Amino acid sequence: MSEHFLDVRDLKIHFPTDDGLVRSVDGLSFKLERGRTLGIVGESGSGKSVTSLGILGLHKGGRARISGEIWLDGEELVSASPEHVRRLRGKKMSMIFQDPLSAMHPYFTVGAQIIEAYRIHNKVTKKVARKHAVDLLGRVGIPQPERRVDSYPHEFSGGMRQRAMIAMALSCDPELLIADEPTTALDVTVQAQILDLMRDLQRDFNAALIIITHDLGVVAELSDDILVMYGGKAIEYGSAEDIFERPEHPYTWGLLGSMPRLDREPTERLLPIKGSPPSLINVPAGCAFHPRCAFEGRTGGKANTEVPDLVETEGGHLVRCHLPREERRAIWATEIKPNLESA
Amino acid sequence: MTEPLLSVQGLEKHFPVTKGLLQRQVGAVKAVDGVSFDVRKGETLGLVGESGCGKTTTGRLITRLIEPTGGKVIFEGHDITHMSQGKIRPLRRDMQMIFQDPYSSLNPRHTVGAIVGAPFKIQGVHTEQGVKKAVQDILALVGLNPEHYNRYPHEFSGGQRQRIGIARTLALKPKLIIADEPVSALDVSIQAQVVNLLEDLQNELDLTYLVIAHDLSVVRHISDRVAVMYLGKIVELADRKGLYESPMHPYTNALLSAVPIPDPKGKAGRERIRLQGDVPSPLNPPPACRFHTRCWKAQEICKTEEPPLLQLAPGHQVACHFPENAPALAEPEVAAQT
Amino acid sequence: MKKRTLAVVASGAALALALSACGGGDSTEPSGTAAPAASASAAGATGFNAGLENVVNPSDKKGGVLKMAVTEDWDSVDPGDTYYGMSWNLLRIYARPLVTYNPAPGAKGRELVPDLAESLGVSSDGSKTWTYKLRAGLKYEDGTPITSKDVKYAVLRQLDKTTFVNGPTYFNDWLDLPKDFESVYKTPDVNTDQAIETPDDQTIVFHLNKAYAGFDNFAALPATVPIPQAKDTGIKYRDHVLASGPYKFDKVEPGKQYTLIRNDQWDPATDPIRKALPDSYEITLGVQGDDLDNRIISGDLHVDIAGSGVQPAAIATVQQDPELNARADNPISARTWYVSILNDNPPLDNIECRKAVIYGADRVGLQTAMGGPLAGDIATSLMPPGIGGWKKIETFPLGTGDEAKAKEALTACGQPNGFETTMTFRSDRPREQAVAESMQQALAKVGIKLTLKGFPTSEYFTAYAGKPAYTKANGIGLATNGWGADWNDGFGFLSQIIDSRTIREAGNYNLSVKDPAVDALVDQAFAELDTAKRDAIWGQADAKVMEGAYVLPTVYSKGLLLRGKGVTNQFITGAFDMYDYLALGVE
Amino acid sequence: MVTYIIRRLIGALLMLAVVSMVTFSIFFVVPRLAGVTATDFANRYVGRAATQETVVAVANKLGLNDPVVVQYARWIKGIFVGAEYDYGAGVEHCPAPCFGYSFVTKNPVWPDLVDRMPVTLSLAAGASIIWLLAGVAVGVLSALKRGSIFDRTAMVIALSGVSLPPFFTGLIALSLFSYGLRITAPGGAYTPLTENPAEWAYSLILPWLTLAFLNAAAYARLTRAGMLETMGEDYIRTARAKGLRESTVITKHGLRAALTPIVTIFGLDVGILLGGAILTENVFSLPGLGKYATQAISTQDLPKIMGFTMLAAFFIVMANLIVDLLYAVVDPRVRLT
Repeated sequence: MSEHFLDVRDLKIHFPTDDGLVRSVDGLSFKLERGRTLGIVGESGSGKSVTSLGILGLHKGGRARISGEIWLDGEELVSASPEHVRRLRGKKMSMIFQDPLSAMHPYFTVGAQIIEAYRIHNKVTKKVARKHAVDLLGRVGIPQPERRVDSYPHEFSGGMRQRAMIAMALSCDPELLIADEPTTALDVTVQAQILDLMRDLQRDFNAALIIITHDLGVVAELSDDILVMYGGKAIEYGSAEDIFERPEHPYTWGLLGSMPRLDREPTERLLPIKGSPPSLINVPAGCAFHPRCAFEGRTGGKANTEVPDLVETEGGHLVRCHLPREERRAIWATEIKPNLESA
Repeated sequence: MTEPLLSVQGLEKHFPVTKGLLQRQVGAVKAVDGVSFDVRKGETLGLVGESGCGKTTTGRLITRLIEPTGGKVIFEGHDITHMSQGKIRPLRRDMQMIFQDPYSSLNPRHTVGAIVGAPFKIQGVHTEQGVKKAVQDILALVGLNPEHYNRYPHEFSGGQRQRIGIARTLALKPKLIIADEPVSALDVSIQAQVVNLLEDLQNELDLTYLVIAHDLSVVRHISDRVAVMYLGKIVELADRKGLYESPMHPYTNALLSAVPIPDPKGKAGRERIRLQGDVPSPLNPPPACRFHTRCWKAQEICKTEEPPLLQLAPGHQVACHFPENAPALAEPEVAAQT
Repeated sequence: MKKRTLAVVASGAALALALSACGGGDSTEPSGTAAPAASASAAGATGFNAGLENVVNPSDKKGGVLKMAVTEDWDSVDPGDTYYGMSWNLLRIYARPLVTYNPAPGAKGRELVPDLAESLGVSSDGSKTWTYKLRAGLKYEDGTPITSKDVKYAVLRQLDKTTFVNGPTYFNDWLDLPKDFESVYKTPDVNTDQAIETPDDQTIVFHLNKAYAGFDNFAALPATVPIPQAKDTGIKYRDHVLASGPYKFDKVEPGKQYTLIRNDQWDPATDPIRKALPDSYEITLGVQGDDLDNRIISGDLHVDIAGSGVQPAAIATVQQDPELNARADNPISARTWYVSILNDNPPLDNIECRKAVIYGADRVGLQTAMGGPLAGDIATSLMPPGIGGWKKIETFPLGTGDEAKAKEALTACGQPNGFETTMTFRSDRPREQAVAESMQQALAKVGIKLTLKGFPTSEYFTAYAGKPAYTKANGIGLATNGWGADWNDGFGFLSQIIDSRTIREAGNYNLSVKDPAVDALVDQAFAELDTAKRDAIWGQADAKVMEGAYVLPTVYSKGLLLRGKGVTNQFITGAFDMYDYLALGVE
Repeated sequence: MVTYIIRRLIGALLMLAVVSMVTFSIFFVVPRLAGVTATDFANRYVGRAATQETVVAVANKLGLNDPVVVQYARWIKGIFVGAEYDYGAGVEHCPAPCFGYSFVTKNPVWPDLVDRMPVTLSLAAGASIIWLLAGVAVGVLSALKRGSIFDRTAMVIALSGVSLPPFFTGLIALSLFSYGLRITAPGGAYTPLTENPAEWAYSLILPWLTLAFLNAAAYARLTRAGMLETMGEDYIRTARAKGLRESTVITKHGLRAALTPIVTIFGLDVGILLGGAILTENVFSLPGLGKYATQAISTQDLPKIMGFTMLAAFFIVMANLIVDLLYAVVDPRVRLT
């Protein structure tokens, strides 16, 4: 049992392949309450998208090996029957995908796809469902929804498609909404519109929202809490303020240093992380980040031998790092932060 | 001011639209519609805009990957707009392109040595040893392990592949590099590596860049001057500081304001401009000022008269009837109406 | 080579080759070793080759459906427009010529017997005039009586070779036609009595422009099948042939099928030779060759009309399966495969060089190339055995090649080191290619170097081997060739291929025999009234051709035929070297 | 849409005109250029004993002595206004569309083609339905059970089906089922549908299966590949995320998209097949268009070859048009302009 609305405990999702076992998610835990927004940040292969599909139970029945617990509103989903999870899917929890053009079926009208989503979980006539679809399209800001309900996805612009996608995800008033890179495929002005829309909708629906993205700007715009993933594990978790103002993990520092920012004076050089994200088949021993870590030498040789634990540093701010807390803070204050803000 | 390395004058690309039994031309997609700018030796010009604004088409027109329907492209004093493929070939070496997708632009069946080495053979480095040495030097230059000479593209990560692409480009010793979304397919941490690499190479090899991108932050970071495109036209062209700190065109302003800021504290304090709707179709662009359908400042004149691209401050050109942040004397009309 | 069996013509098709599983056509001849000769005792003959000399499964039982099939359609069912042996054999079930062949096994089948006529022809005027008298009570299927005028019309009608292109031209060449006669259609009013007279409805008199003692052979041609002028619809008559025989057409679907049912107007009393046993005939056209064999083996079909033998696939089956072997016949047919030795280009204009070619050839190898002993016996001359006047000619050895004699001949020819020449063959016929290759190998041993050139069958005689302008210009020395008889006498077999005066601009089958002595013998044979003497002259001509070394015979062709299951009265007729279709019945 | 169809129809006509010219050239012009004379041509259509005069007369009668352009024009004229033919005892008018008279059998070509069409139609219809259903079913199951024993077996069989020509499978099937087990009709046993539907089906079942085997194999592979690709699409994930049952995901969302290319290929295949299943018809001795074409080619019967080619081209062109129209109906993204 869990008293939290969403409580993920030690979730592991592994895929056996010909080349070896891919540990896409490897012991992930986090909690989320209704009305709150969690941002999950990471690079490609960090396991963030696999996690979201795992919560929805979309890996069930496939080749994936899943262990751990996912508690949603008092129900455990990992051990639940696929049929039960299917009934929750689209109703209690739903998802918004990255590329609305490929995520919507090209042969069915937008309306038909929303109607279908609604009628899976609600015994209503087509007419009622259609009315509902029109309402939803209007609600997500699509002009002339009565007319556009019969349009095909390709007849929509990118922004409209993402609005329709959101309308589809909202069709059964989900309590948990997962948005996987919801704005990555969109132009910046449209992205701003969609982010606004999602913020408004979340307030109205009081759903729990998980937003998965690689874009720190998007996370900062929406999230209450942020989970930074690396190599299938959470490496830092905290409030948005924790992550942006007092980040304690070298990887988070690297992410911040890698981004050119409009809100500050342009730095002379970006401060990238060396190397590339790890292969999930051969995750480096010890701390998965250590081959790319600039401070690996300061861990007293533990970096490549021991997997660090996710430890609370203060007030719900968790970090998975061998560096002592004081040293992390000192490095942030003296070596990282000044460089990010240098003129 | 130095002689521009590349000068683009009134460049146009119209794709015909036909209809009916006889395939009469009923219109044209004006993908690029009268674009003019110079790129000076040693500088980086950023070309930004949303999808469909014509920035990528502009890049391809300059490199003659597609044929322009109007205007001129002058490179190093040669008018290459309609130069034959034979004549243009030597100039092509001086003007190279880096593409967005590092996966598809490398031949999977060739080793890195072969990919990067091909240009050397063209240039007359004949000995096997000589080519290998030259390739390894370049691999080191772009931050790849020279020992990986014999590996195939699939053995590299995305960022490394983009480095291979850059190495291949550099092997021809170009003067101008046109980079079309060079980092948008890469992870954040890798983006920064490649951006830094491009900057380092510019300093070391005295390169000139035309960077085409949609990411305003990256463009700001890398560019000396920036041109903003909207529906086939340049709406604003200025140096970096001028454009990002005092944008004159409402569209530029809206773009900048739309970029999410990675600062949870700042989000409450920022003044936001939210544009309505999407970019109109380039098949039927709005008349006169193309931005007027989404512009909160638009007036009647914007629907009837196309604003010319005028220099309103030193090095700062803008095409707007009601520019913001403009020096008052430059446009008395505007003051009267505000 | 004339249109004698269907299969030969069919093989000319490029596509048919691919479809009917390798060379459908001239696969008359089986390959491999000789089958065990399980020949039969006289009474109740069964077993291998039982049908050659005996009536197999004799019966007088009437009724049943006789199912026949053929891989392709033949030229026409119109008796005036057909030149296929199988068609001449078959058409006698619905049509009656003046004279026909005796329905009897073996050589007896070559005997002529009167059909419409009361007796064989009566000649006068030194064999230039021939008179026939029709039997009484003859009727067509519609009940109208058959008159000698109808026979006359039928013969005259088919002289129009632009309309009826297929049939033979013997009547065109031999009838004493008036100069202003063009055709029955173009010049209907010209009096033709000088060629054919019909003094009354029963009598018909033929007047020839030169003597021919064997005219009964002409009278046996399908051209003498009567056609009433009122019913003649030109080329379309083939769709509505008016029956004079015991069967009439019920369904005519060219290219697909024919069915024939009993003609109730046919009176057995007027017809001593036809038993008319089955109630009907079903003839299916365009049956795939291998499938056809399978259906005959299984009993779904009774007769392969083509009569040229089973497909290569079935040959193996027949050889291995004793039960099938006992149903097979391997008759020799009136066809010879040979190589023409062209004497236009030096050094082959020298007889010694031609002899060198014959001496050098591997005769056994050539037989193997043609498909082995089942496919044919090694030939000693052009004329096959079974034709009157045939003698085994031993001018040349029949072994695997006589190098010493070949060298001797070469020296005599003034080419002691050999020479080079070109050999043509029909490229779509694998066996001819094998023949050419055998020649190339064998002759190489004596220093004669052959260059091989293959051409498609369809153009072989019209544009290449049969066109003297071509062979002279391109130095062609040897050419594969083959010939089947129109009927089984020396005239029917030899006249078209040894008479130098028949050589035309193109389309020749006589490629190499240009010898005044031979021509003189031909003329002598035409004039000789006595059959035995005539046959002897043809035999001399045959020997003369070999003396001149104008041809290198390879094999006398044999076919491997299967007797149908449940079919009565099966035997090979010497007239057509296939089963006699007049006699067949169904159990 | 209407202008699209009109434009396509005009294009189809032009296409047919080009096909006719090319075919005509191959059989009439190219041999001429290679030195074959009108009399050489005529030689193919006369008896072997024909004299030179006869050959010349036949060449004249068949019009082979006319300039090729005149011959072509006459042929085209025949299609639109009909033609006359002297059959000896009189002159017959062949009404439009007259594709000429056979040089060999002297029958007008068009009625022959019409006569052969039902056989080919029957063969094509039955075989195509069988192979479509079987191929798609096997393909879908294979894709869903990818890597299973079923999948591997099916794909091995499919590979053999694609590689084995019908004259091989057909002959094997005939000797096994018709002559061995005697459960199917022997070759050449065609009965028209209008005469006896049961006999019709019985006579065609083996050709259907043979032809279907060849194509079902290809379709199974296509369907499997299409299905695997489709089931990996984002919209399938979306459909699952909505909470749809897996069966609905497969049939409604998966198959719908995976079948679109199959349907278009199917249309084209049937179009080609309507022009005659040459191998199958020959193996089973079915008197259809393919068999007709074989006969025509083997006897070098030019008018038949021309007529057949035009009919086959017509079917293919029309199938193309129908497929394109169908595509626009099936896939809303396709606009016909």
